[in-house]
Amino acid sequence: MEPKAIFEAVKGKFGEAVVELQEEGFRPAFVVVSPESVREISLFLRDDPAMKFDSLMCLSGVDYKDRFAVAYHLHSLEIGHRIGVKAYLPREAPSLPSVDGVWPAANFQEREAFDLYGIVFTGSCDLRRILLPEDWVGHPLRKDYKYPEFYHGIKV
Amino acid sequence: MGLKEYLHDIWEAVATTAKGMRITARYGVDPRETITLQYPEERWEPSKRFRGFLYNDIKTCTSCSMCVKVCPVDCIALEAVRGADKKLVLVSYGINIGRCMYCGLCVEVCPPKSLTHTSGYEKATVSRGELILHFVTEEAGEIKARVAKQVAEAAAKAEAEKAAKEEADKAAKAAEETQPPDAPPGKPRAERRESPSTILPATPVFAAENPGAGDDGEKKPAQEQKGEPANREEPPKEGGERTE
Amino acid sequence: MKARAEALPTQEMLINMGPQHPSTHGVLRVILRTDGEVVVNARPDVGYLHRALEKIGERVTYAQFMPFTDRLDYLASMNCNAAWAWTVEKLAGIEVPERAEYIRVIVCELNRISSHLIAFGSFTADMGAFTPFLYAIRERERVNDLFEDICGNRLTYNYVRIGGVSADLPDRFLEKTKEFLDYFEPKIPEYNKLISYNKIFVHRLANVAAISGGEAVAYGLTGPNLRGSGVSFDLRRSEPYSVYPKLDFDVCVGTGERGTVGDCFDRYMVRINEMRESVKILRQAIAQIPGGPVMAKVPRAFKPPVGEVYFRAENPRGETGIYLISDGTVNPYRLKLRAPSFVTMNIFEKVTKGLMIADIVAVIGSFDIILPEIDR
Amino acid sequence: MMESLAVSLVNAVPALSGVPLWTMTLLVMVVVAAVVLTFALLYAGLATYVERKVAGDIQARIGPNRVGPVGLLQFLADGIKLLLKEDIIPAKADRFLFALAPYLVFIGSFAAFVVVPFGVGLIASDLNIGVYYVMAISSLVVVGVMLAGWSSNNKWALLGGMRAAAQIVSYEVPVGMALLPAVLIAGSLSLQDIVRSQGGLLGIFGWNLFHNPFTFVSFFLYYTAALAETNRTPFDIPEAESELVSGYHVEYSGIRFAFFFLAEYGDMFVVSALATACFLGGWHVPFLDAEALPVAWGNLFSLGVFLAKALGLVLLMMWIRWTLPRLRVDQLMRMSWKYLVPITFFNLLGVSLWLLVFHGKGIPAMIASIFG
Repeated sequence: MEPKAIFEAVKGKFGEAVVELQEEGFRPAFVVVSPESVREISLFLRDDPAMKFDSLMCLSGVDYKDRFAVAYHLHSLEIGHRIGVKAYLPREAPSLPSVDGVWPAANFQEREAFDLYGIVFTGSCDLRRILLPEDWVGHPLRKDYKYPEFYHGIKV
Repeated sequence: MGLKEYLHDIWEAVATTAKGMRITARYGVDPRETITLQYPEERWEPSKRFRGFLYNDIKTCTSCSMCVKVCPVDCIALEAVRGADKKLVLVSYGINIGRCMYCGLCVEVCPPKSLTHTSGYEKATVSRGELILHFVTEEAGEIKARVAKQVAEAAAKAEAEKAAKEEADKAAKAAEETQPPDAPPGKPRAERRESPSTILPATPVFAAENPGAGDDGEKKPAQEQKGEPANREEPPKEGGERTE
Repeated sequence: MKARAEALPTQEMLINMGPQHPSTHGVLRVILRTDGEVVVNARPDVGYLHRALEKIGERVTYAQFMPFTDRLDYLASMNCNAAWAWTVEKLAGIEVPERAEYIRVIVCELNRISSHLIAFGSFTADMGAFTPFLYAIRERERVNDLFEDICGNRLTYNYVRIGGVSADLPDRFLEKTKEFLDYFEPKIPEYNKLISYNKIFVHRLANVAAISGGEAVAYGLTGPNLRGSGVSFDLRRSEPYSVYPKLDFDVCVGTGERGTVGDCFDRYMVRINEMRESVKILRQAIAQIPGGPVMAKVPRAFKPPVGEVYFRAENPRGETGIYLISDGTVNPYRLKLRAPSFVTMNIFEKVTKGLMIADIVAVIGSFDIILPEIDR
Repeated sequence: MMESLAVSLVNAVPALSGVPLWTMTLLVMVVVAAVVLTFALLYAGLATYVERKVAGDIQARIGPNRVGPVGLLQFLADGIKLLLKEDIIPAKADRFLFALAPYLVFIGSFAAFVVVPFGVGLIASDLNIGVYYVMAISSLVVVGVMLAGWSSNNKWALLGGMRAAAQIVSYEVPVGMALLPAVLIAGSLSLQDIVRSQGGLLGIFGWNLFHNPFTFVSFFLYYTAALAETNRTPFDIPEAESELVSGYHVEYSGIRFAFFFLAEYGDMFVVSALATACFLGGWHVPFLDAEALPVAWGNLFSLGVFLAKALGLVLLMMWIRWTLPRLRVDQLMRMSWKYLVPITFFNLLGVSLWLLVFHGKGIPAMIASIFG
């Protein structure tokens, strides 16, 4: 299925929750959705017989300076098509529903996005820091991250 | 589980073990299968493209600092001053081989091909300071002083020449009608175009981060320091302290 | 009976497996809660090797990031190099000379062999048989020799460049590769005889941590781990890139020959069989390789257009995906490395419930994880 | 026996006749013990060298070859290194038991050397319950191993100790039952008697190994079970370096660790020696009766034969170790109770019936009687 058709189908089903289709310069194209509806749209994309996106390839947090985003790269093994789903979040208290119930593969990557960007995935089964120590301050992949001088009295 | 399966299990265990042991025995008794090199006595021949320790031939080095710019881990420190002939004079060139990751990007990018990989790979030191290879044997201060002197001399010379030229010009102007001015013979081109105001003082042109400081953690964005004619102070050499 | 049970209360034991443990393939820490020898829960704790590669990526140029990809999966540096190059080329629309693509495929497949050899060797060492490990290392050494000829290094190759490869093949390289293949191919049946079908080995692996195909897909397993579960999915075949469409090879899948489909033995066998397929690919690539340049014209101050691209390549450990966002400057704006081992660890806690401590080692080995990739 | 040795010594050297007999006996005992211990240590040291050499050969490497000629003195270097190492006792370990454990293991392993029939007259003490003594004293090892595991206050060590206890207790059963056929045939528990029962004109066919099909199987069963008793690969689950790091001796270093190490090699020899004595004819060799030779030569010759056989079996153990992977703990137990125990029992029954039916005659003897 072409990105355009997928976008139309999702738009038809969810209406306002689907914002736009980013196609020019984006490979694969992104369907931009509102963060609150991520879980419902994910379920639809996974279960709809025309979509069947059974595999979440990659889940990444992005800092676009003025706002955050979470990008989902989906792939369907059965049909063989791909699509990206993106949800933009405000910089202050970024949060959106977790999709680890839809694709279990999401859990570690959500934890990573939480760890490095501070994006909170509500309803996640286990949202802890993953790469950094539990008591690390700040989220290093944010563009405005300040490097700490010391960690537990050790010069970094 | 029937008796047949039971016996088959036992048979399989014995048979597969015997098969494996036959193979290990073959390796065990066949001396040709030994592949160990007795290291200090026997060595393997590094291939032609082997990326060993870096070596900079400072005679051909043009101090262009391309290697400093391209190095992803900032292990090369280069300091150069503008000499009398406007060419850069290398003051110090250090490579921290403790930090170097032997990626070879610097060698690829080097315009005069003065920076090369040697086939050296054996080095053990007792302090981190010894891991910094210095290629300029002369003292940095001496070079600077010498170059500054040369520059000053050249400047004085140029000044004198200018004065002479002006005088000549005056004379030429006087004789303009009769004869077009000729370039003074035997003078290098560079000097000809030189004007005293463009001569830089003998200060470092490129001073990359001190490669000895191994634990400054974060990496400075590469382009921030690129080509910056910074008058940066030499940071204290951390690793070097222990050598003394 | 009741009184006795109270007199001898049992309790769960909490054991730290790692970060320093011989069989966690690096600095993986597994927090084990065990009931005697039986594992109640095994929770992986990763991040001990976090080097912030993604952050570094935002601060170096596209070309400068190449040596860092060596350190992503150091047992398959060539594959990671190539994946990075393909990603950037896809973003910038660079046309790569065909010879360069063939060279890339050759080095990638050689590296796949050497990586699978390590997987095979270290797995058998985990199972207690140390000898096959040294045989595997011996064979890998020959691949390293080839790589040393081609790029000068034996582990972190940094050979592939954006737009091609750093240098053309050295003299006699293809002949030497052929010699290696002739030497290596008969070794695979020998491994099978020596250890693969050994009764003890089979017993240790068969029916241990079986993952069904659906589960494997849902948990994002890729590469040999996914194919071990019987799902025939190989990016080289399903989403062909480079010159793979011109090459003929089979996709190896787990068949459950000694137990259930998707158990440790299947994952192990997929790797063994894939080495054979790589040999096949290499022979074809050597026969087909054309002449010509090995580097496209790429400006020194390389600035790709603004855009976002997600590229994935079939690496020895699975799908290495790179999500790259460019803002038109010389540095990547955002760079997400989707490392196969990292995603694979997600399923670890689930499949290890109720196994024994020795099986944990088997599961880690059969996933063939590599820690620099997990922690990046 | 010691007393008789002492008496003969006094008779041989008249100057000693003034010394009380018990002093002489004690002296002789100490000397014999010292000789056996020296042999055991020398053997264990060389065995570690051979093990490494065998591993090297099998793995297409070379192995130790720097210390002394072809690396022969490697074990001395290792021993000195271990002696000089700091003796570390973990802070929260049970200090007394921690220190005691290696000695128990060492004693358990090396006390068994006492009844090993090295030659015609070369046996430190020909106990009339030799076989039982070996089995009993080598079980002392498990006490040491368990103590080591428990007192280290380390969970890996504890798991190793637990595994060792379970394993050795399980494997005592098949080991004992696999040895009994030899005892039945000889009609004695003394190892020297068992060896003597395998002599005669039949050559290697006089050995218990070829006595009847059941004893033939019995030998392999014993060897397998004994492999497990010595904690060697594929049954080395108590130390299993890839799972339990190092198992029960993970916290040990220096000379205490060396004791565990020596004990393992001592165990290997005892097991091989027992297999040699019970199934491979001990110091018998075809067509040459060591007992008929002059005492000195006979002893020397039989010592050589015995050592050759026993060390051959030790070598086989090493070869197995560098070929096979390791069993899982439950599979190990299953192997003992499901395979080894029933089969050894069946074998024992078979041998008993055989002896009953054929009046103690083995197949070779019957064939020989046919041909006169």
